[in-house]
Amino acid sequence: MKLIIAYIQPHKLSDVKEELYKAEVYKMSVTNSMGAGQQKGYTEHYRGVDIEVNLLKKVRIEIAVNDSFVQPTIDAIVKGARSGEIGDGKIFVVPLEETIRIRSGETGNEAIG
Amino acid sequence: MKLIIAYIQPHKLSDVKEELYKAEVYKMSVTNSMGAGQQKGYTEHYRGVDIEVNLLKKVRIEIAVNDSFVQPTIDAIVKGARSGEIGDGKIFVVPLEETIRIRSGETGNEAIG
Amino acid sequence: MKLIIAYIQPHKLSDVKEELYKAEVYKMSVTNSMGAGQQKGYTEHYRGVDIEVNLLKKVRIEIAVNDSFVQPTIDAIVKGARSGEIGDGKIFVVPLEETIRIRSGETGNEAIG
Amino acid sequence: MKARLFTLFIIVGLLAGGGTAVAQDQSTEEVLALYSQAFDMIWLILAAALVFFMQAGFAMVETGLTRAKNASNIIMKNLMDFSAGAVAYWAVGWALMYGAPSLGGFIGSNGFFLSYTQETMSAYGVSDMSAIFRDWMFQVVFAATAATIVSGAMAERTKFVGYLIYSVFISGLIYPISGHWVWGGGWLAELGFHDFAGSTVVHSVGAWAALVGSAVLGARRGKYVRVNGQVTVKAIPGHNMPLAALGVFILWFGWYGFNAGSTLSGTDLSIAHVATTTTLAASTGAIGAMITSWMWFGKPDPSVSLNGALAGLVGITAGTWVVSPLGAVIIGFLAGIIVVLSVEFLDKVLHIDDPVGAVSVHGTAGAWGTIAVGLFADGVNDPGIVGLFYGGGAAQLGVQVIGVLAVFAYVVVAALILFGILKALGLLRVSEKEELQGLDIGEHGVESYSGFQIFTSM
Amino acid sequence: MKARLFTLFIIVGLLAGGGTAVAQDQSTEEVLALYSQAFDMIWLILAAALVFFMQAGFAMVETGLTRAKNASNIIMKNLMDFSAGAVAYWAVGWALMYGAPSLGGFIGSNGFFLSYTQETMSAYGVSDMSAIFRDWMFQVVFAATAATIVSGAMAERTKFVGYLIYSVFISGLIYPISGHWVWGGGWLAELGFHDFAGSTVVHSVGAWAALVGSAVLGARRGKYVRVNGQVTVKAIPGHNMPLAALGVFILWFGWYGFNAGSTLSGTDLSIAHVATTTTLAASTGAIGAMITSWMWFGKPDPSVSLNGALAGLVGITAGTWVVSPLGAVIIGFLAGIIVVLSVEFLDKVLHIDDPVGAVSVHGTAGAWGTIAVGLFADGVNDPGIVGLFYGGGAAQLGVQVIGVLAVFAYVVVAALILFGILKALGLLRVSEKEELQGLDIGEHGVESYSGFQIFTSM
Amino acid sequence: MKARLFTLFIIVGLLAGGGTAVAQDQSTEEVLALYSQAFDMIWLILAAALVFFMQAGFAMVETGLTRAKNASNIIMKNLMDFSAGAVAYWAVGWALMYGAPSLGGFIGSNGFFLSYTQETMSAYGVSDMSAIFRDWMFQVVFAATAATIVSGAMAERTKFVGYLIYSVFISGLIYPISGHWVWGGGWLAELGFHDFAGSTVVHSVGAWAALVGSAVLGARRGKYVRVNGQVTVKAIPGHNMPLAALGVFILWFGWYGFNAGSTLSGTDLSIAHVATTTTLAASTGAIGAMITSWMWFGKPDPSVSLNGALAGLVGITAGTWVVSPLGAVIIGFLAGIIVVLSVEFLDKVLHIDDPVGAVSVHGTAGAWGTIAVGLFADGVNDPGIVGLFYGGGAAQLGVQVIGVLAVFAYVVVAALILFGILKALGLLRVSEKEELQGLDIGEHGVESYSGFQIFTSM
Ligand SMILES: Nc1ncnc2c1ncn2[C@@H]1O[C@H](COP(=O)(O)OP(=O)(O)O)[C@@H](O)[C@H]1O
Ligand SMILES: Nc1ncnc2c1ncn2[C@@H]1O[C@H](COP(=O)(O)OP(=O)(O)O)[C@@H](O)[C@H]1O
Ligand SMILES: Nc1ncnc2c1ncn2[C@@H]1O[C@H](COP(=O)(O)OP(=O)(O)O)[C@@H](O)[C@H]1O
Repeated sequence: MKLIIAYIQPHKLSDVKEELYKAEVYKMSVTNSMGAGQQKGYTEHYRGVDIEVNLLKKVRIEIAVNDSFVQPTIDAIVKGARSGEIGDGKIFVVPLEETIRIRSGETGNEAIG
Repeated sequence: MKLIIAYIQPHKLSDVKEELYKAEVYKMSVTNSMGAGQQKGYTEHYRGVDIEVNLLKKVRIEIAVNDSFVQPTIDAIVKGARSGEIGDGKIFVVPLEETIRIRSGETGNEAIG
Repeated sequence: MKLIIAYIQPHKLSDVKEELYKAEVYKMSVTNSMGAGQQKGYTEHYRGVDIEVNLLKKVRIEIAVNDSFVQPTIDAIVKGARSGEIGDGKIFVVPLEETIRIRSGETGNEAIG
Repeated sequence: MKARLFTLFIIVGLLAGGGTAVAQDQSTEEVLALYSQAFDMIWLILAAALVFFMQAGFAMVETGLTRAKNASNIIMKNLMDFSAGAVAYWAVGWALMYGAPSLGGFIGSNGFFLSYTQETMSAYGVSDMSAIFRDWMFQVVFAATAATIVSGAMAERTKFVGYLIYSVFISGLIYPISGHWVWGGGWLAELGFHDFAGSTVVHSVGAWAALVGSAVLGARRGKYVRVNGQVTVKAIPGHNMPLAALGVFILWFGWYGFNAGSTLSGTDLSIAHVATTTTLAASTGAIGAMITSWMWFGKPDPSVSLNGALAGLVGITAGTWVVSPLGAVIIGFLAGIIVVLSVEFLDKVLHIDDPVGAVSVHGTAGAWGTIAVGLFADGVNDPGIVGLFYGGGAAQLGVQVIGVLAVFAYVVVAALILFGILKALGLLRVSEKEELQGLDIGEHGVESYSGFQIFTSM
Repeated sequence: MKARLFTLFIIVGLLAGGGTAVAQDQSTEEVLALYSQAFDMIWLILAAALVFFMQAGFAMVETGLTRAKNASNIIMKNLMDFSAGAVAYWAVGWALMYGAPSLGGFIGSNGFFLSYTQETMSAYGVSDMSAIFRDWMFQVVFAATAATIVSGAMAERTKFVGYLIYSVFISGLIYPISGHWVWGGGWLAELGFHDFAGSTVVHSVGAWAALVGSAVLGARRGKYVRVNGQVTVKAIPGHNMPLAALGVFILWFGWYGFNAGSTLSGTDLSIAHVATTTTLAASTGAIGAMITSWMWFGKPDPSVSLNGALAGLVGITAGTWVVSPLGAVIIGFLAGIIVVLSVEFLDKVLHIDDPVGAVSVHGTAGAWGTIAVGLFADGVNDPGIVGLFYGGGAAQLGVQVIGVLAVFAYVVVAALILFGILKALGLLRVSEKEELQGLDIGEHGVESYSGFQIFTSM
Repeated sequence: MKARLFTLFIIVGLLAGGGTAVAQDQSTEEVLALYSQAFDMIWLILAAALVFFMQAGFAMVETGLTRAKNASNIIMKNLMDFSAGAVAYWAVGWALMYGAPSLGGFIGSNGFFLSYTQETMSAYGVSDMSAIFRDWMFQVVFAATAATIVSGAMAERTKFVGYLIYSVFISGLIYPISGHWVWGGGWLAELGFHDFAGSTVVHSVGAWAALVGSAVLGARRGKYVRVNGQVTVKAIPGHNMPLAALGVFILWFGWYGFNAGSTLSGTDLSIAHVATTTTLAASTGAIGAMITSWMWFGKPDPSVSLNGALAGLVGITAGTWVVSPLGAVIIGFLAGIIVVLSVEFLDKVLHIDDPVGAVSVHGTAGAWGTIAVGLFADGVNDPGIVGLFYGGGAAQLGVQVIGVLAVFAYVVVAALILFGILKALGLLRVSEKEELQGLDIGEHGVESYSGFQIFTSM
């Protein structure tokens, strides 16, 4: 089992969700986040004083999947999130040792879905 | 050491915290999140247009624990969060290689508590 | 590759970012979070009723780095976040198996930076 | 167009012929009579507009002191209790309150749908519809004030449809009847009961209905947690203090129309007296509540201090015309203290869940203010009304107490029937699931702050 | 200082010598003439202040019903359309609307920069500047009302600079011309067209400009998604319902100045009639829209119900002085239903993106209200204006329809030219990137809710 | 009840007997005298209510332009400076400002706690308490305006208790004394200093106190970061632009009471002139500031443009009655430019931390406006006041400058003493930890936006 963490552009969320559904990945958790990367920020002004904004709005998606689902999930995210421009984001894959479904107490692979 | 990640229903947070205290787990980090799972969403309307809401409000809890604490922590979360209804949530266990207490620089097991 | 997760005091964020830049770590993701730890909370009152606040505002930083960068990154965070007082926070290091840059599809070490 | 140039002609006429344009068709007496009516017209309509604006104040206070997930619902209730209430007051309420002749001093009988004949008009005491419209306009906003008080106390758990039904009945039936007793020339008026602008007639009526309503309804989920028999009181913080404060400023502003407008005459020079006592009582009310919360809770509590200003305003409403500035200072200050005690008593002892403190502000402070007339009336503006502390003896005080009790008893019974039926019909309270999710989504299918990350563990 | 003691002297004089202070230098007729002007002065200036306050209402409604990332931009537009518009109306607009003599009933010709001579003053029908300033003050806030309507319909995608240019032209040129036709004694006035306070003259003018503007501008990114030829309509929820509701209450409050003030005379006793019909129509408008949304969408929709109250107000604005309370109840209720139909029609059929419903509230309901005069006018306040349902035949109705169509045609053409040029110059719409990021950052470089976590997937 | 039917009788009387009801007991002169007072009464009380409402405007502006973690604190300060200030002004302030006889033109001496005798009343120039209450009511809201200006400049770091003490002193002592010099018939009045509605008397007094206060207090943590001797200026963005904008609209609305009400007479036909110049100056003020920020910062800045509208209003307040519309347009526009320069100068050069720009808006623009009287006064409404540009020579200009400097010097000294003592007593500034956590939690133990996720890295 793996835990897939992806940072994407907020306005790509619906596309990514769509692609994930197509790949039969229905479960996920989403958090709003801010990111600094290659994408350069912009400058705000407040009452004549500049504010360098380099933490940009991003959306963080966390998906726990069985090994067989890792590649399809990654492909789906890339498909939905890619615009080819800097700022598209990253996907991180972390090993997942155990999963428990709180409702039923099921564990492991059957708990994931 | 493990990093335990749990998604629970927001209104179960206080119960979960209570159970964790009983299990002598006092340290945790909490983030608000949104989740899609088996639990079906609901429909909002705005000026006559429907909005399918399938990302539901959840609370994400992150707890770093020593191996001996993994099971008690999981049990406590389950005890506090379970209602038996779809949407109760999930617990994920990820390997944790190192922990550093910023204040003291301590590392490993003694840094966790 | 490792995924470094750090919880720091919100007002230390800019110092931490500065130290990270010095350590040539330019990419990171930041989320606002709430934490319970040794640091004791405070009491709020609302219309004569007390509210025990033990989940305190924290900032969660997530940084994916190549192994060679792990120590420098940790040192930078500690340098920027340490005040010596309870509540300074923690750093957690989790194994990172894969990284994908959505824009280019690059993977592994070159995707991280 | 006609309207547009109308005045110009008059003026020209007046200037050209040094007023002869007037003189031609009107005697000086007639012009003076017209002007007297014009004063009252301008004064009462502007005052009515100010009182209407208090609806915005109530909406903001109630929204600010409740949770974000119920904001749209509370706002819909505030919009609709006025809208439905105004129609009900036009159709029925006004007639029951002011429709002469009075049936035994208990209820009015005339002017349904504002339909009048020359006889019924003169029975009411005026000679044309303009005066009827003027008085209706000033009265309908008072009825709406009584009605809207309830939404706050019953917030975050009351079904929308049930609330709509309630609003129609309070504006159309409950409020007008007791209103008739005092302002419609009814039996309490005959007794000499004095409530200048409605501490009891308006505010207490709404508050006692709110008291019964929130009791019948029960507390919000999670407000009073029963752990092995022991009840612990939890706080459920409001989500927007700036809006709550804005609401209080709006209410205070509108209160100048509410109290000063209640002179009912634009040529009544005691208008300034009323405005002065109103200002001072509101100020000392805020101070009183702030000090009380400071001493009691350790810190000056914002939402309680806001309640204090309102308590001062409610407290002075009955006596604003008959007490001195010093009297107002004392009445307001005590109202500010009383409101805190009352809030705590309801919450910690009775465990009646009033999220915004409406019962304490409008009920407890309203009763205090009404009784205070019997203590502080100085007989200056009305030699017939002198309180205990000014050598008037206990007579007025007794009458005031009778009035307070009578209205309390009447409203409690009426509200029990109304809310009892609604409860029996299952129209009163939303499901636990809906309460948890929030009434905005449950009742209206919307979010009030779309996009904002709101952490709701309650 | 002089000013400060001025009145005191008069009063003393009056009291001391029983008015001889007056008598000395002024005959009773002169005093009566002065008082007549004083009534109009107080009434119109206070009414103007109320109408000005409606600007705050528009700002809050438009902000609340759009997204957080565009809040500062919409607010700047509301602040600036008044500021730029007021200067334009002072320099040019007023002269084109009320500057006698009228050039063929189509346009005024006098009083640019409020400069007058005795002749031009008496041509306008007054004898000193105080009356000019009074009328200008009351009219400028109406011009600003027409102007500000557009910002809502074109919200979240219009360039700030383009909007500034637009505001100058509508307040300085477009609005005054059609305004002249009706209120300036122009050809529609001659025809007997009746629009008491501006359902058509003010609200429709703004709304038709808004209609053209949002059509020329195109919809917000993501509002109408075209998937293989098929257009699906998406919802883009507003971010702050409490502010939107506050805005509606403020507008309703200001409307008492808007409608009742339009008697233009403080001694006109029909003021109360106007206030009464205004109150009832607003109430039934909210009820009508609530019921419609409830039956249609399954739940009572807050933002639509708020639109309903405004539709009721806009709907009664033309006939407020000539219809009975019952007429007002019907007109308002139907306005509430119509506004929902109109909102849905624009959104689902025409796919014209009006984020706040401005076109439907001010245009559709405005047209309805203007025509309704031809149906419900009862001839009581003005025997010359009687509607179809009151035995007046179709004459008035015909004239009302002509007026509605004439203004519609004129404004559509004028707006097409104006917005067409702005579009051609690339001054109309922001870039897609900027729209995505939000106009607050793009146009002003600021965030409206600094620190708040706002989840923007749109 | 008596009150309730009071007017009806009069009216009936008037109509029935064609005014004989009046005639019987009152001569026409007496009725005219009564009406004259009634005009002033209605006008001043309604104006006072409008000015009171400005408190809401200040509260919203100050809340919107500061951080969320201090919102409840700023609101409590705004509520309490009025409440405490009103009591202080009733007890002492009024007497020091208007209590005849004046002690050498420097301070009043009479009317403490509004207690009067026939002699002291006629010394003040009236014959009954109604006039006293009327004038007090109109004056107390001006005192509160001066007081509340300071809270914004000292926001986000001032101890609540220290602020309370300050409010009592400014409303009870500091403001009344300089007020007496100008409006109480004091020495500046004798000199012919003209400040119609208080650019200097009210706004500058508050602003200079704010200047001293924020200087003595020091900047907010993180505002001016000293890195090796070099000071870099940081921005600390306000958290709620829509509330700030609402506040400005409310202030503008209230300003019609503030300026037009300052005619002090409801029969003064120059009311419209005042309203017109006020409207135009506010508009050009917003335009001036917008253009300046656009040219200087690259984008039109919302909060600065809002400041501009206020600067235009403050700027015209002194001369509103004596300058022409064109003069108002110029004064306002320059005020809009000046306020931006002043904001930048304080921030970037003096490093005095004024989060909301109160010093620049009320002080700098106030001084400009007061001096502008000596330049733009056209002698139309008051032939005695003619400015340099209208051939009046430099005399008036000189007097205006003297007034500005005198008040500046006086207030600076008084404020230095007051804030110096508070600082010495440790009552002025909160601890760094508390400032970091926010004054809402530190001073009041509450959160202003419970549940909202607010990212605070400052
Ligand atoms: N090494 C990293 N650790 C954590 N988050 C990262 C890292 N690299 C990128 N991110 C996240 O991905 C987002 C996009 O990265 P960026 O470099 O701007 O675009 P791209 O990956 O297309 O070059 C960043 O804003 C950040 O949130
Ligand atoms: N595979 C997953 N990856 C990430 N988050 C998940 C996953 N499965 C469940 N979750 C989280 O747990 C929440 C509850 O899951 P859900 O399936 O609705 O209930 P249950 O687990 O009781 O069937 C989801 O809303 C989501 O936040
Ligand atoms: N075991 C843990 N699991 C998850 N988060 C933790 C853990 N320990 C600490 N934290 C996070 O670090 C923050 C600071 O920890 P705390 O114990 O208060 O200070 P310190 O580490 O200096 O003793 C906490 O508020 C919490 O967010």
